[in-house]
Amino acid sequence: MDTHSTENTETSGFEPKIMAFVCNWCTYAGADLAGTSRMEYRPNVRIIKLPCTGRIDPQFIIKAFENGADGVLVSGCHPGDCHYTTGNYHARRRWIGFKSLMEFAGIDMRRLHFSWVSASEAIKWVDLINNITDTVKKLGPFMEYRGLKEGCREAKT
Amino acid sequence: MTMKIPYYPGCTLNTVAKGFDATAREAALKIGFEMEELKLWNCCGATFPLTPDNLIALSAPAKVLSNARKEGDTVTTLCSVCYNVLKRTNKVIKDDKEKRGVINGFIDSEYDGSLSVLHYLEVLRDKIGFARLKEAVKRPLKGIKAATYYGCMLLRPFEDIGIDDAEKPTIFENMLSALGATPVDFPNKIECCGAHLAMNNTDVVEKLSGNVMTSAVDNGAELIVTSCPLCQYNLEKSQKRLIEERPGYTGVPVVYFTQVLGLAIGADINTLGFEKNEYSIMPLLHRKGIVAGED
Amino acid sequence: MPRIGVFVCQCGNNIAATVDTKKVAEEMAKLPGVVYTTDYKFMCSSPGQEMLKKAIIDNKLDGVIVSACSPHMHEKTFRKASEAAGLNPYRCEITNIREQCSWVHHDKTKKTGTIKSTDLTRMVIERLKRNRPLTKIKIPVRKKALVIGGGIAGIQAALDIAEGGREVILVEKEPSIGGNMARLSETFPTMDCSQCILTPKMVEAELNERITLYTYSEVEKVDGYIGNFTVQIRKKARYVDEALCTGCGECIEKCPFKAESQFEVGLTKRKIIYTPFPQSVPNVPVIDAPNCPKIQKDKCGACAIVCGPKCIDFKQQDRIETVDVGAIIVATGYQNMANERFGEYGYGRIKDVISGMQFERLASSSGPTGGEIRRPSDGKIPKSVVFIQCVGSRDEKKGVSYCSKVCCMYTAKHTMLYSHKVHDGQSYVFYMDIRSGGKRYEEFVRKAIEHDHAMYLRGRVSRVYEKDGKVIVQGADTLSGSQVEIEADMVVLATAIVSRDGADTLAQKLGIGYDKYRFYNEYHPKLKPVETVTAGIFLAGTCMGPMDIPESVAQGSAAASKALALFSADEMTRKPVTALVNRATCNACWDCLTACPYTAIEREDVRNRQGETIRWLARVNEGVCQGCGVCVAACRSKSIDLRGYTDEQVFAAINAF
Amino acid sequence: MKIKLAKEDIESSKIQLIERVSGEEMRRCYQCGKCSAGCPVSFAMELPPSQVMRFLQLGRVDEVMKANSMWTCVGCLQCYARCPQGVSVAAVLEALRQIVLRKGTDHERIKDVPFPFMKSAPQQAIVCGFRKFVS
Ligand SMILES: Cc1cc2nc3c(=O)[nH]c(=O)nc-3n(C[C@H](O)[C@H](O)[C@H](O)COP(=O)(O)OP(=O)(O)OC[C@H]3O[C@@H](n4cnc5c(N)ncnc54)[C@H](O)[C@@H]3O)c2cc1C
Ligand SMILES: Cc1cc2nc3c(=O)[nH]c(=O)nc-3n(C[C@H](O)[C@H](O)[C@H](O)COP(=O)(O)OP(=O)(O)OC[C@H]3O[C@@H](n4cnc5c(N)ncnc54)[C@H](O)[C@@H]3O)c2cc1C
Ligand code: SF4
Ligand code: SF4
Ligand code: SF4
Ligand code: SF4
Ligand code: SF4
Ligand code: SF4
Ligand code: SF4
Ligand code: SF4
Repeated sequence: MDTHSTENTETSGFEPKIMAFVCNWCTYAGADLAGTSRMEYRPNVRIIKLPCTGRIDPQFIIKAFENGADGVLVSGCHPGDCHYTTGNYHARRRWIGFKSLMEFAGIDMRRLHFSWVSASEAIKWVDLINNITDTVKKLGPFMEYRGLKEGCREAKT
Repeated sequence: MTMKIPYYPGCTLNTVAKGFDATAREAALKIGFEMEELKLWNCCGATFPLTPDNLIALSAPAKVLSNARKEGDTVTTLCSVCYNVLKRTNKVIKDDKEKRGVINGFIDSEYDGSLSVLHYLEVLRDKIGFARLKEAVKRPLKGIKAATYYGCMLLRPFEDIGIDDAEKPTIFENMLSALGATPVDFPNKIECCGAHLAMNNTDVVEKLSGNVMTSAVDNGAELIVTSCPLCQYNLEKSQKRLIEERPGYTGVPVVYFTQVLGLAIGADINTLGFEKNEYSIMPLLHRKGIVAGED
Repeated sequence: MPRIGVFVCQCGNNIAATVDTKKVAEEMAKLPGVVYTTDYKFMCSSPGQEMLKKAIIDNKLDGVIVSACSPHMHEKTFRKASEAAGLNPYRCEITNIREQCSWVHHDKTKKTGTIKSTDLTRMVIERLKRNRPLTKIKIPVRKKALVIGGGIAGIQAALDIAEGGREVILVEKEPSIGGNMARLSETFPTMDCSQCILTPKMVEAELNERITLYTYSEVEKVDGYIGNFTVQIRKKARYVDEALCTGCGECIEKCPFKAESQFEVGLTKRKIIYTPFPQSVPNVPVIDAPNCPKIQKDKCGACAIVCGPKCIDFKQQDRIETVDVGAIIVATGYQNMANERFGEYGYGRIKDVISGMQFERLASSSGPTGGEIRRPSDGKIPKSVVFIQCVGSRDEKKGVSYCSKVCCMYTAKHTMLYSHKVHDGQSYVFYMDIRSGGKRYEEFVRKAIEHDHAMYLRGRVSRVYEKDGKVIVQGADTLSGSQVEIEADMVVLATAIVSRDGADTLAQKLGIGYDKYRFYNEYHPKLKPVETVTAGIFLAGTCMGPMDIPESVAQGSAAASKALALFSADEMTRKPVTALVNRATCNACWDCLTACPYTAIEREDVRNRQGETIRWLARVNEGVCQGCGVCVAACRSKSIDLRGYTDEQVFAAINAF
Repeated sequence: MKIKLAKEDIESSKIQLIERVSGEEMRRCYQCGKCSAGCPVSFAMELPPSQVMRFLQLGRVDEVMKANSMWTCVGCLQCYARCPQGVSVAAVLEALRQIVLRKGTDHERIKDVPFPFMKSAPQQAIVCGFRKFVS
């Protein structure tokens, strides 16, 4: 099913796959604004919308890497602007735990990004995606976890 | 057993202001504690450097503190300036790990800021209690209208010193009340006397100290009480001009609080060092009938 | 096997220019469970919607995907259309291939756009397969409002709601409504007499049959959620039976003792049995129990003897009453910062240093001096008055960092009132900036300066002290670079406006947010200025931050219209995106409960037949849950999930990545 | 007086030095004048404390260096104690003094100090005075 990465690879060498978990209220709207403003950014990102960054489970990130993501972005409202008052504080607090967990799990922290993009920060969104794509591109494909999933699949079938 | 309190005299008290020192020690004994002079001490530098990068200047007070820590967990001072310098230095060492390292490096010690720096007035207020002090009074200073001059160093900056409210302090007044005197409140009690400008700008000092004196006298003061040798010096010296300029102004005694303390708790009048004052307190004491004698 | 239909929109050329929509549709047709695919020029147009409906019916679709613009644009449209065709609206999902794809990737070969659209659509299809049909939550609405705080903002809100035909309960903690405005003399910028414009409103509030006043009362406890709040109100013992009292005032007349009047800001005394001011609403006195010798040690009782209707009851107790309401408006107002904090200004030590509010009372014709400006120390008319602005405001070190917004204006007003009353007097104002934004405000300040001869000095005051019956003010005029000393007769401090003591406790009871100064947070400072994040609770007036009367009134009306809008339907619906506890696995660790920003999770005890608690479970209150999902991530045993964003759905989307 | 302003003046290295030595940021001062209002020696200063701050905000170090303000300050901390922004003009003035003194330029020569003072003044006055005026 990994259609997009293979096709991209044909044209321009390694094209990383970036998964973005964003909140519905700020970052999703910020990305929309980038669209309505007809800005352009690297096509490598795939967005999954969640109500709030507070909904994000470390499992999501690990699953994303397992499924072939080379980089993951988590982005929500700025501190203090959370649609749900304090949801993003929870996310932030959990982030500290995440980080050590991810590091422990052998994930290069340059592949995992955490940011705030508000509904009006289209430019920030564009820069963020471009930067992450370029950073991860330099790092090359992230194979460790992909192998894991393939292994599981094979074991199952 | 009498409480022993480690005591840092400082350079001035050891020389010019000896009366300040001796009376404090004697008074302490009468009230029931002992001022135990530190075995090892040096001048504190007499100025807290206001620029935060000037750590060298903190080495002298740090050395005092570091040595004092070896003798106990508190240190008491009499002089407002010593108090200010030691207390602020102590705070820097306690709160700022980085600076602590540098300062300790200078003086080759491992002092951590764990000392508590007390002013003698604080000992009276917090360790003895003014009520107990009142009981120790043998010669109440009844009828003496005494103005309390705090100056700058005893109060500011509040965040670092915190002995009392920086705008409306009362510790001095409460002590004087305990001694039976009538404290006089006056607006300039927390204004500067001119301090070290005495060295090269006597005009300004005369003006500032003159303001302090007139403001005190206008509010009925017959006596000025202070806790700083430099204030004492400036306030005394500036009165010459007042005498020249203000008709009817004859000079007001400016004494250390420990001197009136000693007086009140019944020390021998001849040991209090009043003879050193430019404007003698004796006529006032006679007039009020506190010490027998001619007016 | 699911029966899913995929509709790829061209959006004219908006999508089609960089995405091969036909190819996307074809690719999707290859996926298991997808039974129908098409692309179309304008999906949101009427023909587009009709096509969607028809396809659902003809192909017996049990789920649809519209790959089009952002769900923020047309999710509602397509869910409605699906519903019309008999599909559960939550079985309709949108893929955003316009804002997230065609508009941001300008590859004219359509290659990039097509690949990305295919990926995105595939992810949403996999997610949709796990979508459960959800039904909107319907909540009944009690069409009655509670207003907390009877200042001008609260009174205005209550009157507007009553006018809109709904019932209101107005809770005021003081014995009378009126708030701070009742104390003011005349009000900027028009200089109408405060009481003259306020008291008619107070009386109207009392007489309006739809308004129930609870004065001398406080909110004790708040339960429930939008449309369905249950509120306990403590009616503090007044020691006077409100129903019987005729307001004759005999008791007050005869009471032999006095205490300081809070209403007059300490400028004078009032009786122990008192009404705060003559026009109090209700006009029923209250006994100041801590100061009444009868209540404290059974001595006196004079008031009870003279009271004709015998309504004084020294044994009265606080009473708790419970009311059910659908909306709550918080209008608890402000107080002034304690001036004693600024020792350099001498307030509290120097009698003739007073606060702005005290000046209001001196200038008020119903005040302790009958409106004559007389200084507190000796009752003399002050010939020179110094006003100090920004006392405590814009003072990071000892006060608050914000600007109190009204004090520039009321100080200008004070100088005018003073010059009108003391013709040979001179006023001086120490200011840092003059903040007079608003209709006719700047003109007002200019008038004070040019017409009423107020001397404005740009600088702060360092110290105020007394000398020979004068108050000496030592300030600076930074414009000339000089120190300024003024021998004044009186000094007036324009003290910072701060939140009420206890504002935070009330906020916690209500579950609304507040800032570091304990002012309540609006939902959005520009676009939702009177709403809170807690649905059904609205804000009005100075409990949100400093503002003047016109703004407070506007907010009172705005909050009222929000409540009325809520009451316009019998039921309200909410998105069914709420958390759900798995009762089999929940181990009652309460991690979710502490994480939930809305306190939507309760402890439920499961009992056996004997009525003994055998275990505990977390339970989500659907009325309160806002669907943020914070609890889901917090639960370590994965016992709580979020409808519409279940773990299963999210994992499915990730797996299809 | 006419001042020509440019970013280079406002953020000059001299200003940065003063900020570093004093530990104060010039732009924190909002020119309320409270320091000047309460400074006991304001009357004798060529530039009162708040104007010292203003000139430094404008990058005019020379004007400030020329003025007697730094040598007139008695270090009483009244400015700092009452500044609503928590700015210590006292520290800024001390920094200015330090910058001069650290170059080895004394402001006071010991031999110029009047003899009666040296003889009768408390030690601390002498120590303190030397610290403020002598490198
Ligand atoms: C000195 C001064 C002069 C002013 N002059 C003017 C002027 O000339 N023109 C102008 O436009 N504005 C003026 N203002 C501002 C004006 O006072 C306010 O804008 C206005 O009063 C705010 O009304 P409010 O209803 O928001 O708050 P408030 O008047 O404070 O009313 C709040 C009410 O809620 C009650 N309450 C508080 N907590 C609770 C609780 N927990 N439970 C129940 N009840 C509670 C209080 O008792 C009070 O009755 C002045 C302010 C000051 C300080
Ligand atoms: C440079 C600038 C920057 C600003 N920045 C901010 C800011 O950062 N934050 C902020 O809060 N505010 C800002 N404002 C203020 C803000 O623009 C206004 O508060 C706000 O736009 C006012 O909205 P309005 O609806 O009252 O009026 P308008 O935006 O003027 O809307 C009025 C509408 O009515 C229409 N209309 C007029 N007459 C008629 C008629 N006879 N029939 C039919 N239609 C008619 C007009 O075409 C217009 O669409 C700024 C203002 C300016 C000038
Ligand atoms: S549904 Fe959205 S993408 Fe399609 S035509 Fe309408 S606006 Fe354009
Ligand atoms: S009983 Fe209390 S309230 Fe009544 S008259 Fe006596 S003091 Fe006043
Ligand atoms: S005397 Fe009785 S009826 Fe009259 S005001 Fe007092 S309590 Fe009310
Ligand atoms: S409104 Fe004026 S007086 Fe009040 S805080 Fe703001 S600037 Fe200061
Ligand atoms: S966090 Fe999970 S296990 Fe703990 S109480 Fe909540 S639902 Fe139950
Ligand atoms: S989804 Fe959010 S609001 Fe709902 S119960 Fe969970 S944490 Fe609370
Ligand atoms: S008091 Fe502070 S803020 Fe005000 S002018 Fe002086 S330094 Fe600046
Ligand atoms: S420290 Fe210096 S500048 Fe500050 S008030 Fe005292 S004399 Fe003035």
